[in-house]
Amino acid sequence: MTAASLTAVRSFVATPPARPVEPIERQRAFAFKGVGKRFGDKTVLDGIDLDVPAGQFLAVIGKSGCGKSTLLRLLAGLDRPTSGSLTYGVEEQGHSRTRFMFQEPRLLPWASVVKNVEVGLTGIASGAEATQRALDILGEVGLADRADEWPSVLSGGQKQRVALARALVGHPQILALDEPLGALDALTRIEMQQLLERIWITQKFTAVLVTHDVAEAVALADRVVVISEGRIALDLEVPVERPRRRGSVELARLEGRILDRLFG
Amino acid sequence: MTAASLTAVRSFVATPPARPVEPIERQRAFAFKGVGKRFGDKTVLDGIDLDVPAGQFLAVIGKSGCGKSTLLRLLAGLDRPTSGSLTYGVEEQGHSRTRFMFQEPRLLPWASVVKNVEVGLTGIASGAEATQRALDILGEVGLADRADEWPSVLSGGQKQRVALARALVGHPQILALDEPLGALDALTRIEMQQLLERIWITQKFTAVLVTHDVAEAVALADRVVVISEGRIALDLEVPVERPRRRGSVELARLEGRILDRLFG
Amino acid sequence: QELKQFSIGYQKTGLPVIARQQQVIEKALSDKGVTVKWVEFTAGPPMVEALNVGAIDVGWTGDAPPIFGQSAGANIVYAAALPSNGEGEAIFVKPTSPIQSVADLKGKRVGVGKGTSAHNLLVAALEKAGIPFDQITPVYLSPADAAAAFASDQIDAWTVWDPFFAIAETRYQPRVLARSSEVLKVNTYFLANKDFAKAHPETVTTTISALGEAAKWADQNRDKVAAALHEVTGVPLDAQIIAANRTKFGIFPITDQIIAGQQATADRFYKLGLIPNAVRISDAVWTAPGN
Amino acid sequence: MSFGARLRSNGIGWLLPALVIAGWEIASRAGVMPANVLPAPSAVAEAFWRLTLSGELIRNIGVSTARALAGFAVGGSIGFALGLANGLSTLSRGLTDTTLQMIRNIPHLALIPLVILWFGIDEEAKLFLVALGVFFPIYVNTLLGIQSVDPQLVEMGRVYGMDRRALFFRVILPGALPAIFVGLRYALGIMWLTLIVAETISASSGLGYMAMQAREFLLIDVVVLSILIYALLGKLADSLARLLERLSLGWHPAFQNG
Amino acid sequence: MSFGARLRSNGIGWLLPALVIAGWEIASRAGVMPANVLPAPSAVAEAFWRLTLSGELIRNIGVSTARALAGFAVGGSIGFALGLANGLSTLSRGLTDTTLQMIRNIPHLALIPLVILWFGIDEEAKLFLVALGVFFPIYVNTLLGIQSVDPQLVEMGRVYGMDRRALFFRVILPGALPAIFVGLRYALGIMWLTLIVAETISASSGLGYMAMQAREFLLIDVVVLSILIYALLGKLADSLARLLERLSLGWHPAFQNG
Ligand SMILES: Nc1ncnc2c1ncn2[C@@H]1O[C@H](COP(=O)(O)OP(=O)(O)OP(=O)(O)O)[C@@H](O)[C@H]1O
Ligand SMILES: Nc1ncnc2c1ncn2[C@@H]1O[C@H](COP(=O)(O)OP(=O)(O)OP(=O)(O)O)[C@@H](O)[C@H]1O
Ligand SMILES: [Mg+2]
Ligand SMILES: [Mg+2]
Repeated sequence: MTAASLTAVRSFVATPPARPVEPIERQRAFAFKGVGKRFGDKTVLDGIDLDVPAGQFLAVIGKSGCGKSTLLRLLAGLDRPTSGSLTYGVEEQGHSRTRFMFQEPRLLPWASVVKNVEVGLTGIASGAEATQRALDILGEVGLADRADEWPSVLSGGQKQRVALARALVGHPQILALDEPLGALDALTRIEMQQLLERIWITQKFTAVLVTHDVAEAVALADRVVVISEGRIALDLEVPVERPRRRGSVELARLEGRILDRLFG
Repeated sequence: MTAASLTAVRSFVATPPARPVEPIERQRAFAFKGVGKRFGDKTVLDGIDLDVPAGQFLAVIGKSGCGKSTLLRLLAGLDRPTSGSLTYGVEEQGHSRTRFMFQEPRLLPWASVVKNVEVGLTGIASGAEATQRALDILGEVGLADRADEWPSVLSGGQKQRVALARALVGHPQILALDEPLGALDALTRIEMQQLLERIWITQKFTAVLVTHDVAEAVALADRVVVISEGRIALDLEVPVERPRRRGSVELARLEGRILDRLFG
Repeated sequence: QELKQFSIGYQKTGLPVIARQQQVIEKALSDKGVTVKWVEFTAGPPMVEALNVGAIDVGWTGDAPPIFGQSAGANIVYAAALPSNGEGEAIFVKPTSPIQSVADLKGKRVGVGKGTSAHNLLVAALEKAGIPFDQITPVYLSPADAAAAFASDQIDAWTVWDPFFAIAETRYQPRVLARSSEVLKVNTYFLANKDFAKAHPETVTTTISALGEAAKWADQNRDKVAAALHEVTGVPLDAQIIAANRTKFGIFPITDQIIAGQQATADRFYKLGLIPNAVRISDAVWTAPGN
Repeated sequence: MSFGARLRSNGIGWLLPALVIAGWEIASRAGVMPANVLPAPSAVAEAFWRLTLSGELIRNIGVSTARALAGFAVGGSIGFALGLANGLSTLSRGLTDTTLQMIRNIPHLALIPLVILWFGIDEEAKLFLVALGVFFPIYVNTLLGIQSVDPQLVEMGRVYGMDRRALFFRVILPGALPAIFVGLRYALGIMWLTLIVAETISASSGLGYMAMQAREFLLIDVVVLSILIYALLGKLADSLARLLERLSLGWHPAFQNG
Repeated sequence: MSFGARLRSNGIGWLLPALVIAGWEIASRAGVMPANVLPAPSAVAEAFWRLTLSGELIRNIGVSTARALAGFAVGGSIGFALGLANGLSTLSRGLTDTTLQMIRNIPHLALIPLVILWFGIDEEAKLFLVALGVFFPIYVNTLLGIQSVDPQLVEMGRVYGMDRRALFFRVILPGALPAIFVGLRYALGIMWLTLIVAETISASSGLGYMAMQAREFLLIDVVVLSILIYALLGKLADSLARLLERLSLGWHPAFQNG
């Protein structure tokens, strides 16, 4: 079965199906080679090596201020590394389809909620089709009834969900998410995790998720990277089949290993 | 032993000591009576009754957009209820010592990090003493070396910690915290929880903590309130002695009850 | 080159206003397909400024403005002379003022337009009364500013021409200290841009003869003159009646005697340091070709 | 705010002007304030009526408004275009901004003698002065507005693949709009100010001419009337700009809840 | 930006003015541009030298600057005080803002005839005109600045028990400062503009008088010189304001990284 036909099949499956975890021969999405980043004389990242195959779901974990957001900004081309180099996979030359969900919502204050989501469809769809797709995904993040309001009247978590909807509505090749679910309660959080996983499985993009929730990382990612003191302190595959069961012994064991590394 | 001498003793204890959980006869900190709040024709809160004794640690939980921030704003007098009434304990007449940590950091962009923390000492200390106390608490949130920078160069979690330091540095009578640890990684989060608990035990203020982390709520609070559809859906004492052990069966059982209620 | 539009500068009084109302110049030039544009000025100096750059082709001012202009090297020529302002220009004070004569002006503030014919009147009147010019305080004001300053007693005396003098007369019944006719033997002048006069001499002569016709009509129809002036300028009728009744109408070629008079004025200005360099009037006199 | 309260709070604002006008009229009638220093309000009203009946007022207002709008259209559109160009292109800014900032420091009314030399004394001169006066507030504020658009939002737009056009219309222009409106309102003020001075250069119609003539003839009631008319026209232009502002900045917190 | 690149990018900005001046001089020498339309740059430089040697230029600049500063001090401080009062107190705003907004729409140069009636033709009149011209930009922008301070921060300050004084100095004033600086820079422009017109009312010294006199004697080189001096003084005032701005707005993203 080719990757393409797999996608076609998957998109007709309602619940997330199993996905092979063996590293099949895949194209590279992007690679960091000895990447360092300094602000003034403060070294934030220092020799990061990271090779990510296309379609992988990578989670990045680290303590507050360790440089996670900086790493994503480098990946999205929003900042230049002070040393080292970044390379992208063939399709990703201009990395035009890298979508970035920032740590802050960054909603356009002068556009209604649905128009803000339509921003995610720039160059993909427009007019009535864009509106329809934006409304659909707003329904999925539970905000269908707020479509026509200004962002300023939304609660913190609602704003974050609008930003998530905007990131997911397009068909990105690489999707970078900077703590996308930080402001959400447990239930909404799990719903959003499921939404994210479902869309990732359907669209097969490369996902890079920064999170501070280790359970979330092991539940969603194929691979977890821990950053500490500017370097990659741990690079761990998560060889657990999907759909994964939250609280399973396997996941708990991995979570433990990561927590040990983080706190040790 | 009077409450005052108890405090005096406590402040010399390095680790959080045990605290009696029996409801001793205490003064009221504040009470909501049938409080409702509407925005336009959208009812957010609808008949909230809540009587909180002085010195209690109350946690408020609820789904995104359920009205948690709105509740805190009413408590701090930043909004007026559309129906019902609020009363405060005697000391709290002008509720001058209500401190509020907002869901956004709300740091003054034109003041350095340490000056921002000193804002929390307004009317309490000034000059060199204020600076010293601000530097001390900055050390406790792990940002002593960033004291002289502008807030704009901090990471998301660092900003949140500065806001936390500002809220904790004074001696509030009521401290309202709106998702104070939402942007923090697990380790920093636990450190901050311990800091918060330690200061609460030393200073004996009334704490109202909005959080979306149920484990955090049962680990820290004397009492957990769940808001759902504008009403209090669950009002639960947490009769567990301090210091509490994370992951204990008792706490896990309470967490389960709350999650049931939230997701049920 | 072909002349399309002919621009004439005028002030709110005198012969050109009548000519405009009678349309004599338009009629005289109509067979050449030239249109006439009338441009209003409040005083002579800005008109000389406009003449210099060719913004207007011809214009009518008092005696002083062309002297200032010539001293500055302005590109203007004297094309014809008109009678002086005579009765219609004076130094005057409010009736309540303690100032009784020109001699009393010593040490006082006198409002006057710099480089205007009234400026010349003030200089000459003081000279006649034996008071050096530097013993008064001249306050150089445009007619509009001077009117306000006179009304609020910011200046002790005002020197100005018609219709502003006539308006002040109707409003304040002022005490007149000196009139041009008593002090000076001067003219007013019809000026032209030098290049224009060289390129279109026939237009200048046609205009002068048309003005001559208008002058004849005006002299015989004084009753209608005031109404005409009022209609064109918007100046209150009672003031224009006063002004019209004391205006001498006429236009004539520049004679050596006129040149000598004007030269005397120029020399006086130079002596007083009002102009930076001496000028020779005869250098700037235009003579119609064939004369 | 209840309707009553709003009425009261507006009422208090009109209290002072009403008192001033009443006091003024009384002082004039009692002879405390001589008519040649400040005519009574009723005298000004009379002058208004007189000039309206004769049609003079309407004609002069028409002429001045036409001049103002023509100058505004020219200067405003050039200023807007250059502001956009220099806000969006570093090359264009590098080439022209230094020059423009140098010219900006020349008070445009100081140019009157040169303007007469270059443009003569006709409509062009007035148009040029108004256009020049209007140009800079529009240019500076358009540039400032574009430069102060939240860079986080621009970054977002780029990451979401907006092309230059989309970025401009969906992020930059809406973000710059508040500043552009500030510039617009300043420009409208400068427009009338310039016209007053420009219409004293040998005009034979227009409000400035009417005011100048009234000054010369000591018709203080007409002088005061023309000042009031200027104020009224200024107010009208400003209100129009505010209306536009309110319509296009509905999302802005400052324009919510009335 | 490297030093070289900065030099180059600044260099490009000076290219256009340099070309214009060179072209102007050549055109003048070649006689294409007659001296009575626009004198050559060298002629202007000569006039500068002549007037500097005679001391006339320095004296006139001194007089004008003194006038400008006096008017600015009076109008600016009243505008600032009223802007603060009306930004902070609803009562004060209710009482005076409507009146001030009405007066704001009167172009202050239209008041010249009345100003002469009230203040005469001496220094007071010029001072009043400059003060009035300066008043409104400062007032409007101070008010605007205070009203546009992030309400979230003000709320924070209140909750943290700041009294009015502390709230003002630590939250409101720093937040309003960028707008106040915009007002300051506008006011400086208006200051020179007003002075030019005001100094034509019967002055006997000052730059405006010098320009007026040169105009009467058709000394176009001096006219151009006085325009350039005005531009220079305007530039100087503007640069001072910018320096102050840079010093006090160090935290602002627009003023970081030069
Ligand atoms: N000013 C306002 N105007 C209109 N609606 C508002 C306003 N403020 C809040 N709301 C609405 O009230 C509801 C409750 O908001 P609130 O901020 O209290 O939620 P919350 O419980 O804090 O949510 P979160 O966990 O996402 O921060 C939301 O639906 C929000 O959109
Ligand atoms: N523009 C900047 N100038 C100076 N220092 C910066 C700048 N941007 C980020 N930093 C610093 O770099 C470090 C890493 O920041 P970054 O935002 O990547 O952290 P993070 O891992 O995302 O943290 P968090 O989880 O708190 O968001 C922080 O110490 C931050 O203060
Ligand atoms: Mg971050
Ligand atoms: Mg909230």
